[in-house]
Amino acid sequence: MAAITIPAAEDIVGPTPGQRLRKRIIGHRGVMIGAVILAIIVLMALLAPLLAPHDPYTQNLGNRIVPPVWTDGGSWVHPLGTDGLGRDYLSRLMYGAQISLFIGFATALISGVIGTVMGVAAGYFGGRVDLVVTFLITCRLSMPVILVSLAVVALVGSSLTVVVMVLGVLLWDRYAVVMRSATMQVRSLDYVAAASAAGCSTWRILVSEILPNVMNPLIVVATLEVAHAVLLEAALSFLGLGVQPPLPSWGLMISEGKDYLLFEAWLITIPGICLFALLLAINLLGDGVRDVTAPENRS
Amino acid sequence: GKADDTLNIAWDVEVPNANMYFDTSRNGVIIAHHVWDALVWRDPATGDFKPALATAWNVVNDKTIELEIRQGVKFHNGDPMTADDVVYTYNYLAQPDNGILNRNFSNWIAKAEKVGDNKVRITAKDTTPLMMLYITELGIYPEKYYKEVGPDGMGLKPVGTGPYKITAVEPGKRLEFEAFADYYDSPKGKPSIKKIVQRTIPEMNTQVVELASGRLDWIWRVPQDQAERLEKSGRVQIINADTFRVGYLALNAAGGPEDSPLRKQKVRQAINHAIDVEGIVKNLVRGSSQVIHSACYPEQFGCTDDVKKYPYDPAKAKALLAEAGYPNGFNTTLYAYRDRPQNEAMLSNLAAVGIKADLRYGQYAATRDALRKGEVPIASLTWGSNSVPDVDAILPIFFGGLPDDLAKDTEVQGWLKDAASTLDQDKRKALYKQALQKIAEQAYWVPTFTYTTNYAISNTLDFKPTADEIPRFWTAKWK
Amino acid sequence: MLIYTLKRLVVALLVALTISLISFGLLYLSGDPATTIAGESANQAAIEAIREQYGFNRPLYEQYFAWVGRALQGDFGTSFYFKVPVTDLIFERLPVTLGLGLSAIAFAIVLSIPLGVLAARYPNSIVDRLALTISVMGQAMPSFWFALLLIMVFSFMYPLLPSSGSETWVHFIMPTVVLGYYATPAIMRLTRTGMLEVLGADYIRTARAKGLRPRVVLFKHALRNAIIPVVSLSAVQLGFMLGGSIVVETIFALHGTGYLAWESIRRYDLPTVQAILLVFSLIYIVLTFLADLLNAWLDPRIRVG
Amino acid sequence: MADTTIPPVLETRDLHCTFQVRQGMFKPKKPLHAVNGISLKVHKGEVLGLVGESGCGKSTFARILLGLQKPTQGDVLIDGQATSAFTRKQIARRIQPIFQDPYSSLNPRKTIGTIITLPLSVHGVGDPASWRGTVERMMDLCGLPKRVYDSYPNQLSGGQRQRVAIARALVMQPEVVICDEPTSALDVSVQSQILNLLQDLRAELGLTYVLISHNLAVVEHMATSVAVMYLGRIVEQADTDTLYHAPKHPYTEALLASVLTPEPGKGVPDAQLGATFPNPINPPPGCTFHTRCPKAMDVCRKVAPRPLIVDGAEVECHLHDDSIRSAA
Amino acid sequence: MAALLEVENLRVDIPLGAGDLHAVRGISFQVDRGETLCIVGESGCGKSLTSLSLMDLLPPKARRSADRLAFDGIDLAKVAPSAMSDIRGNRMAMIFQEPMTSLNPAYTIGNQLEEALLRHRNVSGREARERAVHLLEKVGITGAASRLGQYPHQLSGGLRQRVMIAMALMCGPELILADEPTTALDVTIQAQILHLMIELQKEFGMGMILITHDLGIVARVADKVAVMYAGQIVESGTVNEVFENPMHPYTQGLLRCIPVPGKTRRGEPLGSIPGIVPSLIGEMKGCAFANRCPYTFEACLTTDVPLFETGSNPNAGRGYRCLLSEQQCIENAKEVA
Ligand SMILES: Nc1ncnc2c1ncn2[C@@H]1O[C@H](COP(=O)(O)OP(=O)(O)OP(=O)(O)O)[C@@H](O)[C@H]1O
Ligand SMILES: Nc1ncnc2c1ncn2[C@@H]1O[C@H](COP(=O)(O)OP(=O)(O)OP(=O)(O)O)[C@@H](O)[C@H]1O
Ligand SMILES: [Mg+2]
Ligand SMILES: [Mg+2]
Repeated sequence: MAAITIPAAEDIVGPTPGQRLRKRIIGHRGVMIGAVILAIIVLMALLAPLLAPHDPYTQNLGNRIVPPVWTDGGSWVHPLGTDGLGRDYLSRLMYGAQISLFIGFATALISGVIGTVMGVAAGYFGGRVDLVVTFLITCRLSMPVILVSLAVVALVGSSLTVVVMVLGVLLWDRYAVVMRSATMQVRSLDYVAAASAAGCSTWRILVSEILPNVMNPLIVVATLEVAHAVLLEAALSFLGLGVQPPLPSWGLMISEGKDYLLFEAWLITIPGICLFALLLAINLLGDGVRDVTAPENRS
Repeated sequence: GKADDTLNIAWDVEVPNANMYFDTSRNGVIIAHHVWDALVWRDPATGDFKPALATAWNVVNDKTIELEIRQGVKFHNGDPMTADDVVYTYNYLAQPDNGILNRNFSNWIAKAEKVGDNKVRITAKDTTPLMMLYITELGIYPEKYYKEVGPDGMGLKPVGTGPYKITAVEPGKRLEFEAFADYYDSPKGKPSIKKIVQRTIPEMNTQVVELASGRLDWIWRVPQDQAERLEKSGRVQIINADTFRVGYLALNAAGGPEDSPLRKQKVRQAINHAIDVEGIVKNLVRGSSQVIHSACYPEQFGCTDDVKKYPYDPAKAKALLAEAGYPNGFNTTLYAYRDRPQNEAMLSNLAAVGIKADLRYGQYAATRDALRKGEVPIASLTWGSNSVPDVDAILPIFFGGLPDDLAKDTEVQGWLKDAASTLDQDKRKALYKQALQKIAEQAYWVPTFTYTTNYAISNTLDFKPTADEIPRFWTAKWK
Repeated sequence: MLIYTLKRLVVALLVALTISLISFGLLYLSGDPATTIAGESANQAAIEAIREQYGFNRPLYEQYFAWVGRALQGDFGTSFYFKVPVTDLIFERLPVTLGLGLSAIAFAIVLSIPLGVLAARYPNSIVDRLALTISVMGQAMPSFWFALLLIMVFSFMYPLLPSSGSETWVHFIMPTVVLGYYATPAIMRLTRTGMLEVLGADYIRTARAKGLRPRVVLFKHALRNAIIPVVSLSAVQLGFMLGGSIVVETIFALHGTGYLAWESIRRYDLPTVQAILLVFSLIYIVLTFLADLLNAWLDPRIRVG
Repeated sequence: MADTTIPPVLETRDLHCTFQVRQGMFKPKKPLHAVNGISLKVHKGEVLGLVGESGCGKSTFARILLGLQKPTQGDVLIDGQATSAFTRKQIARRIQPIFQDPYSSLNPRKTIGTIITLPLSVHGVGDPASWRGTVERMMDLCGLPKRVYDSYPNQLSGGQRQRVAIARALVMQPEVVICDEPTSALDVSVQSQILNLLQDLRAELGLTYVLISHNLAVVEHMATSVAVMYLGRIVEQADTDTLYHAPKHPYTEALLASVLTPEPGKGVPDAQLGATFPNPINPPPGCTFHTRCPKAMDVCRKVAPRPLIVDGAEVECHLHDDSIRSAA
Repeated sequence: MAALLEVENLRVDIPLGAGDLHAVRGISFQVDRGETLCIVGESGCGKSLTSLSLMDLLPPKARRSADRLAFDGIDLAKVAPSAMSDIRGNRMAMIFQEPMTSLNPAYTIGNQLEEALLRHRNVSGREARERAVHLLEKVGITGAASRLGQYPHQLSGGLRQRVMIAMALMCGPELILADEPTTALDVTIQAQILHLMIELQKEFGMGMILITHDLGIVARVADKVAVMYAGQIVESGTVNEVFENPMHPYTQGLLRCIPVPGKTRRGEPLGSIPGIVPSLIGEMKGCAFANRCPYTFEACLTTDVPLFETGSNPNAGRGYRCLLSEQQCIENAKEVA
């Protein structure tokens, strides 16, 4: 009974975590839909200078409020018509994508850094650090973001930078909350104890043991916060305190289209739908990533 | 609606209270005109002064006027209106520490005294050319009641002698007016509509929807595009009416950094040439808005169009800029607080001649603060002259050396001062003309256009607006 | 329990203090409010007088401590704009906002909990898809846009509902839907995941092993446990609605605190803005406290130590 | 026992560790004495088995030995030197852990190679180029194929993961290895592999083990001496034969009686300990075991027993305290 | 007379993305009243799914099939779900592994105990309460009446498991399924609980299926044993036969792995089974144990091995699933000892 080949038991090596994740992402409908929409929007934003049929800032007061091509009076010169100052709506939408995406990502980056540092510190060190961070979170949560950002923007004066900074400084709460609990969970795991017992410095433990393992929730929160920031900027713009014209953010376009709601509804519906699609895509993506990385989905 | 003889109107701003001397807003002025009568009434159509609570008057000298007070007029609470009430009101207004906000019409008063049973003498601090005009704006308060309830009480339960009395005040939310049954035989005429209910609705779309669905009868300040389309829908009537408000770009000609391009006359003139006011008015503002060339509302006393004009001419603008040493233009900032589309249009006009301006869009107060600190290169502003039909309500404020004076032109300041201290109307006119010509020549401003207001009213309502932006509901009727 | 309440009180006080400091610094550092109060046509003298009258020319910290001192006695000062005590102003308008918030959260709960439960009970079914769609849409729809669309459809094209005012409950339908829809996704999701988790729990298997009817298992054993985090979330969402009410109240012309806050910001009515920020944060803290109590009551592990 | 002139590799002196725990949201915090005065000596080459019920403080004790938890009182000495004078890094060179759960003790984001290399890179041993060789030798020693060097933990079976954990613990060649229930998460067939490996490595590398386990059969098989823990204290300690053949403490007796060996027909013994496990926050007065002790006397309810040496075993029980018995 | 529970060729399949997971692959056994069957095997071999499939409590996506699945003559494979739920908890009861999580934290144990009786019997609340107190006393809980108002989190693990036992007994079931009832407990408590279960089973004359991975427990508790490996029963028989004459290489291997105080020599290497359990996903050919078996020969890799019946008493169900001859097996076993 010697010369037979038995597959070595140890040979059963499954896919790496990365491979499995990729496979699950590909298999997840929400993620794919979200990713495709988002990719289209991002492409639109990046390629705006090449694709846009007109300059988004060139006005033509004699050619105001041209309806989109599919309605009476529309033409292919301005496929989505023109706005109240005769600017090409499609071109503005494309450049608007740049602004809205920039706001979303820049804000998420700023607040992400603040929130993650706070959350990880609280979760890892516990004790007084945790008390302070929890207190700050409570303070932050008890102030309505929109109210505070309105106040600040109204007082400081609104501009792209101000909006991004203000939202960035305000939207860290969810990061902090999620990172705190994720860190607490990871921190109690044995591999952290093992690293500690191996003599790793606190810094090294935080960076190489904790951070990589709280990445999943971090990504989920980050995507959702991008959506949150875009939405808030739209609300600020709606109330007249978002980015400054002639920069075309989608929120601002909705706000400008507001005056035409009842009679030229497309002026508000088109950017509204774009914004909706963007938020939908980001949310689908975020939810999907949450699903895909959720522990109950491991099998 | 017509059915319940109630006129439902909406404003977009909250009315803090109904005490006319403690509210400087447009709405306060409107309320004041309905609830309080002044001694004299100025006919908005002709500009003539007519007897109201005073039956006759006599200008004694430069600073003094005597008035005969009408008999048998009742306040809304039933008390009779007497000369004592008049004296009390004027003296109250003359007190520096009374806390009232609306001082423009009252800070000329030195004192008032009773000089006969029904005769009152009012003395001014200085020569006051517009004294009569101011008197028409000062409603008479009931002495007894006001002493009793104070300013706050007055704000919540106002009492006057006007054609409408206020029956309910919910600060910021709604006001209810009722036609005053005992209204005297005033030149204003008796009110026709029984009740007026005012509500605050901040969102214009909501206002329009409420109007279209019959829950409102009267709204105003409807954007031009929306107004045109509403009119076309036939659901409501639209009236486009003039106002005293004019728009302008204030150029910081004297302040700012030493090398500020705006200190150069040529640059300012270039800006004047660069802006296509005509195009903006024709395509964007529309209605009956007119292009203006001087720093005042054309119908105001003292206003003249006989000044240097700057037709739209980008090429010339560029040439002027080049002459001034800015062949490639320059970067600057444009402050603005309303009418975003118009400002964006001007921004693009400026950009076309090489002036790249950032738009700093903010609150009025913030803009004005910055302006007074000299931080603002160009501000896009408007001025409504408090509905006063005289350039005295505009020129001294912006060119008379007050904080809003960016030109700081001592010559102009001198002329304006002279004009303010004489009662000789021709002389005033000449002085104002001189000032306006210099202002235009120096291009301290870019005067743009007059503002108009769109009133949207229900088809059953008969309403005539006036240029001073004071709707007079006592003249409104159901059709 | 007493100690716990006291601790929460101290935290609440500290939060209030921090927030008052933030709001104070924020608002006062940003410029001179006197110009605003004076209004468009005021002259320099009037502005000076106001500056003097309100004490804007005193050092900031002095103003702050004076303010805190008065606030501790329940006096938040007088509204620059309305010239009435801010406290009166806020309490007059709070009922509208709270009413709106409560009806909105009720709407959200009524919509999302049954859907969440069904979605968890029948994962990947049509109900689940529907619930998912509703929640994803809710997350992606800017509330002002939604509000305007509702007005366009239900007040303008088909005039069924009033678009402004707060006289009757009919006036609250659209605002409630808009505001409530905003909170729906979060609550529905939490219900769904909570239910999914609970349905997979060992004690549910135990209940089924006892032969209990599916209905009893679902509602008595599962929902009771899944609902606990939902309670907290609902309270938090109600707190968030205070912020959301700004937009909704503005559009539907509801004269609540949210709209007051926004208008006060525009009018530089600093005492009002400060007081509202403070009141909002206190409401939030009270809400979370109540949620904790309710949780404790629902969860014997907390109630019975 | 061992040569007294050489200090034990590991010694604890009156070690205490108290946590402040909250029982309910509305309750104030109360002290929980997880480790309540443990004095132990472990000599070089020994295997000390530590047994006791769940929650009696075994893991806490292990964490203190590893320097992961600060004791509230008392000292840990390595080779006679107090560890309070050491940095964590210095402790790490001498004492290494093996944890119970091979699933949570490996960072899922790192490859096996990185995980085992970690101690080397932390301590900067040798030049980085040599690390891979060292690690592969260690892997080989622990029965891991070289192929898994670049694999991730989730690609390995439980037994293999535990081997990785062992390799990581041993790559720095520590003196003492603390094994906290190293096999209780594993199936029997794998458990025996790991136990054999631990035995082999001990012989090869001259290691000293502290082996924590609730499986008395495993402890008997592995340990040279055994300590029995109850509610934060060592109630009996002796070398393995003595303890298993002549248990002194009633708790040790009960534990031994409860061991179910695969011998059919013997039935299940009734250890006659009550059903209630005392709450560690409110430990019973006197001897903490008296509530469950079938041989409890009056004195046990009031007076805590003192440590005694009886027939080569250290035991804390009034039954063996002559002075008390004669008084009774 | 037929046995209380008869299972023939029970299969449980779970469809997964990568293919079907054949968790239980055709197992057969019988349990009679008053008899204890122990199912033993390593983690993941399908023990829990077997017991859950008997109770019809499988996870929604799992599929069950069997040639025969009869409880007291009732064909469980055919009864309606509602009829099944009438049997469940009533005539068949189950005790789970995790006492910490198997009780609903939101309700008092009294409530949870009474609920079972109120569901199946037409009794008043008071009667249910009395029965609950009676059973709590029976399982050795002191102060039973006062315990009814307590919540699960107020009880220790051992007590909770006693409550679980009492709950299973509420309706006086004829068959008890216990899935690793003591794995989460300390050794001393484990002994107590097992002791208790045996006593109660004797007293009530119930049939019992006890699932465990601990051979020690099997040896002490079982009447009959079924050793499972990779979803199949690889060896079965009475407890004495299996422990004294293990036939299957797997059983032999398992027994060699365990240190036994006094028998195994301290410090000597233990026996071990190399390798790991094969994946149960997809079709499997040959003997599932082939890749770990020291006696594997070519046929093992290709032939599906049936369960060979053996032994003197056919009712004892002695059988083993190995291609080696009986003689060979016995010799191998001797080597072990
Ligand atoms: N960080 C901590 N904070 C509060 N209490 C703790 C902490 N760590 C442990 N405890 C408590 O200390 C006691 C001892 O815990 P420990 O983990 O040392 O027990 P153990 O003997 O290892 O138990 P097991 O056999 O279950 O692993 C327990 O009651 C536990 O609840
Ligand atoms: N819901 C499920 N979905 C997918 N696979 C499952 C599910 N439940 C069990 N399995 C798989 O079925 C096989 C048998 O599981 P089962 O729970 O019966 O094992 P077990 O013998 O009870 O193991 P343990 O000793 O760990 O409890 C395992 O491979 C397991 O992974
Ligand atoms: Mg432990
Ligand atoms: Mg199992």
